[in-house]
Amino acid sequence: MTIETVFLMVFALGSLTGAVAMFFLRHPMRVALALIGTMVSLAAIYAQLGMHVIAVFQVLVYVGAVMVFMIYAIMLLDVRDRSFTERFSPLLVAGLAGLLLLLGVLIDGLLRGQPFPAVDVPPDAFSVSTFAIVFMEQFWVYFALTAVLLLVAEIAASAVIDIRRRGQDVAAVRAERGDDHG
Amino acid sequence: MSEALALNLLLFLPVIGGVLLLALPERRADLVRGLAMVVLLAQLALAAWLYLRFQAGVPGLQFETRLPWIPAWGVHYHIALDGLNLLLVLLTAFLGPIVVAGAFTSITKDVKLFHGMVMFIQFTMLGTFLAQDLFLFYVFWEAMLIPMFLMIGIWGGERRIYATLKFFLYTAFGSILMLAAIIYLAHTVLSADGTPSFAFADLYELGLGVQVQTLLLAAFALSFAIKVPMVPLHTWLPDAHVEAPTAGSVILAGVLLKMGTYGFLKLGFPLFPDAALLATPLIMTLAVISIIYGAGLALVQDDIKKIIAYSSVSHLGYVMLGLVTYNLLGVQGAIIQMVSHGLVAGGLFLMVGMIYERCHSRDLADYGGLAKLLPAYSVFFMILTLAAIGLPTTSGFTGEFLVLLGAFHSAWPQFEQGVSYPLVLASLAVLGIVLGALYMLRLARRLLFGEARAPVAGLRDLSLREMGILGVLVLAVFYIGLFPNDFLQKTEQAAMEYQERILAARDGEVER
Amino acid sequence: MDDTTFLLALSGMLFALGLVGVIVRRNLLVMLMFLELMLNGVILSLVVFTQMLGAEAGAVLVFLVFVVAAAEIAIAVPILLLLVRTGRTLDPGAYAGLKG
Amino acid sequence: MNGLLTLLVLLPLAGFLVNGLLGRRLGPVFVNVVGVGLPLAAFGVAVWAWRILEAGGGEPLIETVFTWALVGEHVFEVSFYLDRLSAVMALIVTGVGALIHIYSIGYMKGDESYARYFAYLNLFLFFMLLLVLGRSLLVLFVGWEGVGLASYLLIGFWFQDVDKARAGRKAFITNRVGDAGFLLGMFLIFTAVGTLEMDQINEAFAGGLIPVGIATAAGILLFIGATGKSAQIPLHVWLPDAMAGPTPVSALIHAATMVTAGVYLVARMSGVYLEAPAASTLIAVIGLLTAFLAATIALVQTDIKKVLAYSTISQLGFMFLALGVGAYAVAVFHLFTHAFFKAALFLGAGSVIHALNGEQDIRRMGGLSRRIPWTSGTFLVATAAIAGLPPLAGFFSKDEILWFALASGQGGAFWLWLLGSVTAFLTALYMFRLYWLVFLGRSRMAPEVAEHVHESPWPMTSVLVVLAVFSVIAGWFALPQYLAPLLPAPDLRFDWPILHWALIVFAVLVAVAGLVAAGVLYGNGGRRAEAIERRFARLYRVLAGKYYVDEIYERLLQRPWLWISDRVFLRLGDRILLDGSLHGLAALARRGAEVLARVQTGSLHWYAWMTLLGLVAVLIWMWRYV
Repeated sequence: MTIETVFLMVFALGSLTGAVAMFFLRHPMRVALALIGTMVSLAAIYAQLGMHVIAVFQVLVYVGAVMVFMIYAIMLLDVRDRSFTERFSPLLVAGLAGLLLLLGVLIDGLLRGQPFPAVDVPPDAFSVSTFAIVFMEQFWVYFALTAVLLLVAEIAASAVIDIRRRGQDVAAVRAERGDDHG
Repeated sequence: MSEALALNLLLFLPVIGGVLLLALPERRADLVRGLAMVVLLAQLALAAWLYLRFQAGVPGLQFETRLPWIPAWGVHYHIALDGLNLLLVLLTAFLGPIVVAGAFTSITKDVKLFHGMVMFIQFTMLGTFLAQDLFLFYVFWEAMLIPMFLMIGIWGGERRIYATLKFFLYTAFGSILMLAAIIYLAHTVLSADGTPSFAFADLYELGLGVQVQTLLLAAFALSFAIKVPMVPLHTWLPDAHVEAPTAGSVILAGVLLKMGTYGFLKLGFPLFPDAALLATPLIMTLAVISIIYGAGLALVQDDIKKIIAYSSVSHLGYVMLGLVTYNLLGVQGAIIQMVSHGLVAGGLFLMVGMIYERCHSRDLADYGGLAKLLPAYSVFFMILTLAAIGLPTTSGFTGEFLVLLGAFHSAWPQFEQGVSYPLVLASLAVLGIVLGALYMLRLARRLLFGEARAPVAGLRDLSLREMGILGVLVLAVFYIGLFPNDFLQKTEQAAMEYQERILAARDGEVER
Repeated sequence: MDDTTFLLALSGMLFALGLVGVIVRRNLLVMLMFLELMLNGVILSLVVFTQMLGAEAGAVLVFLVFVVAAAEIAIAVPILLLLVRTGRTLDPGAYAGLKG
Repeated sequence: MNGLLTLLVLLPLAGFLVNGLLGRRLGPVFVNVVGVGLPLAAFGVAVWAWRILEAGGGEPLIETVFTWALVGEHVFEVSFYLDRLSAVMALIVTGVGALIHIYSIGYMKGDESYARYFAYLNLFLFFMLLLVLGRSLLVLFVGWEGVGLASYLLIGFWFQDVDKARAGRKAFITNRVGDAGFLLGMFLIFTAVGTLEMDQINEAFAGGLIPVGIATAAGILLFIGATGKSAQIPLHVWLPDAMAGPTPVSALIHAATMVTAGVYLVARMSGVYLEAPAASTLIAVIGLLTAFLAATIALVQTDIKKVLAYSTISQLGFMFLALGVGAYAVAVFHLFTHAFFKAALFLGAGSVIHALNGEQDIRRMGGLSRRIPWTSGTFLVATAAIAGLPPLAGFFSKDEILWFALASGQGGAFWLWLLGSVTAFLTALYMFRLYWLVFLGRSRMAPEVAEHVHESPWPMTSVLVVLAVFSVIAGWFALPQYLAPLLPAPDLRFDWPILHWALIVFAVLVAVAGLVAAGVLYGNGGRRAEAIERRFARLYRVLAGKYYVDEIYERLLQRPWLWISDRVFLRLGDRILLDGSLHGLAALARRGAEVLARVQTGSLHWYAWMTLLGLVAVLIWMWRYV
């Protein structure tokens, strides 16, 4: 039982408790916090595995961007309606049964899986430099393409919004004139 | 002009006509009708000329055209005339102008589309008859459904949607099985002699195992039996006829029903002789059941069109009986009966259309004593009724007499060898002529005799046009009744080949 | 049971919990978060395999997944906002009429 | 002279076409000229052909018109054949036919579809001549069904009256049943002999090539056709109803010519029946039974035409008796004489009905002999002839039949003769009953009918006189000897001339007894007859009800067939089984779709759960089976 395994165990346990906690917490904000906890534990695991770049980005993108955006949403939609009072959906029991079923299958899959042929991994395989080199040499094209696509999507979205707004103005004007003639 | 070229022109004339129709303005209905008449009359003239040029007694196909169409699969555009389809092509061409002439006053909505449909139907029907290539046959066989479906669907009666859907699905279902059989056949042809070929001539030589033949025949037979229609598969016919417009009914009864029997004659039995011989008792039983069942149902109907529709079931029962006798009398009788039924049933439907046009009712109870109100109409109706009963000197008698004689002629030797079942069936079929007289005379008595009453007062008798159409039909009926020999000579060679092909499978020697 | 099997089991559990969370919880936002949890489970298994095989491309792929995750939430939340503006509730049962 | 027979046949056809198409427009005179002229011309041609036949020493004239159909090596030719038998028939048909046409001028005067009547009558003559002169069974069959059609059209001539139209249809259907039997017989002969030419068939059967079984079967089947046409026992129901047609029609078709077609057929096909003793005895028995039963029914009929109709059936029964015992020539002789006196009787009845302005019920007649002397005189002669009083025609032919019934080597039997004599007695009885009730005794006519009873115009009475004369002299033609070379008389079981003379005397006594009995019973207005009828009331009701044959057929044949067609075929077969299964398939598809559609509930949780199940399934399948 090397020290790394212990750390891994700890972080894994952390992420699991976070995930399970999300089930029981009533307020979405607390659920969000539990999720952030899980994500951070995962980042720790990545780091422990030596994938520092991934760990950093996990925290940076996921926790930083995604969860922040989610928290904004939670703040905006602070609605105390039926979804707040009754935490669980009508399919609670079915869901749990599904969980057991799924876990059973996964475990069965794992137990029957053949052991993986060990591959010798050079120690500094995932340092920042190798990541950067690989990223910049081979894969920059895809990211550039993705960027362009995102840009196009934004322009299209704004155009659509603009058309809709102008349409509504015209309708509003006509409605007023309509009232006069009405 | 060489005959082969003329045959192609005959086939594509309706297409040309259809195209010309498009050019005419929709408003000018009379122009549209005129053009349609001209095109179809030209087609009739061409068909008559080809009939005269057709030499009797020459084996094999005549006026052949064979062009590669899809070389990869070995599919050829292969059309030709032979003894089997000669009369049916003539009948189709003969009925064309009659249908259009009959629809002058009854069709007022979408006149151009209607005549387009008629052209399309003529094209596909002639295609099916002329095709000598299985693939081409199947293409025309399916294409034929579309115009008929539209004609019933657009110009039909109240329940036309139900009727036309039922008609389409019923027939299409049958054809799908046939398609499967064709694909299997194409597959075996490929492997057999390497060069893939759909031509009937090659397919006839295909020696398949009996077990395979039975399956293939079952698929083909189902599709054709639906079209004939034979009894268990006939329920689409009365609905289709009742809801179809007059022109649709005439085409349906006149030619479309012959597709099924022609299919059996050309494809069903010759392709699978061993299976055909095995299936003969079954088909003979179904044929006789059709005769009696159709006659029975026709007796208890009150809708005039349904009576004639069921009489078609009964008459085509005779045709099927004739086909499975496998002797010259029966087969040639069947061919004559097909043509005769086309004329008689076509004529009767035209007449029902004429009375429907005047009184808008098809219920027998509304009518009586038309002989007093419409003397000319009644004379023609009586003549066609007698032809339907199969009275001597009419075409009905020629067909029925030869079929029944053929059936008895083939059943008697079997009876002497102890198999009495075919003889019983032949005798039951002869009983059919009594049942035929029963329902047709009931129709005639209820419609023409008794005290004069009709839903609409002040009926005017047949116009010159109507009298002309019916006159031509009646002349044809009497001509086939009195002088059928010319027709028989021309179909004899093909009938002999059909018979030899099947009997060769049974015992090698040819029993005339 | 060496580390990789354990971590793979963990990723499977996270994914299962995420999926069941969507089924069980009533609140739309929480369901979204469970979706994120599922995605994290998948990323974990990806990372484990990358680490075992020593494939740098795996790392880049993970990076791409992050981008996709961000884009996905960027679209999911506004849709949610518009939906809730009309439906005025976060209970998915209320939006059953959307089945068409 | 070639083409003579074709001309003979085509003359009436021309009459039909001309009158049919132009008659209505060109008025009754033109119709008379064509309608009557052409049959007379046909009679002239028939006589001319007969003289040529005799000049040729009885050699048959054969004319082939054209080949109807050539199938394989089977040849169907339309050809005419005139030998002595068909010459006699042709003469009767055209002779009596022409006379009846003349009579019709008077009878049908003023009828609104006058042209149509003569057109149909000429059509009938055309088909009858086709039947009589045809050489092959096929041509005979064409004539056979053609006369059936003509009788259908003429019975239902006044088609406004639904009953008359229904009677026409009944006649056609019953004939058609007989024709079905005829067709089967024809097919059997064709299969056995290979041709339909009647003379070749007779030779083939005479040559002994054909096994007896086939000969008997063919004989019986052809006889079924004959019973249909000549109204013998099983298929006789249509003749009494056929009286709905105009009286000259009844005289021509249902007395003189058409109904004798069956007799002609059996006589012509004597070759077959000589080889089939079983069939012949069947014919004899059925013929006699028909004769006897029809005579009993005729005794109680009250409609003048119905009495004559049953009398015709009875006389035809006699002819079939003669055919059954092999006396073909004698049967034709009786046919020859019967044509005259039965035509005379019917036309006489027509004249009576014409005089009484349509009254047909003999209970409201009586004492007419003084009012319409010519009709009553000719009627008396004809009645005496049919009863078989010596000098007249009936006596000679009926006596021969009875003699051969007893003595013929081919099935003659004592009981045949005995029942035949009883029937002869009954014939005399009902005929004189008719005469007594109609012409003698007190007048029981309704007053308004009585005062303007008038004798028929001269065209009608002149025909009656001619027919009466022939009823007398017809017996003196020695027809059996004339036809002997063609239809040899059967060899006798025992030939004692004394017995023969004794039988002749006995027959005369029987006829006279009949006359006296009629006089006694129906002398003073038929009171004594009514007394007997009251005493045997039940028997009387059965006879009046015509043995309820119509009702039996209606219940045993018509109603079951309608029930099967309606209930079994239409409702069960088409509606429930076939259409039902179709609609069932359609409903199945629709319901299946509904079940699947229920999965879309709209709840996100449900969809997620479905996803989970899907995932589980995929995983199991992937890990376990791939």
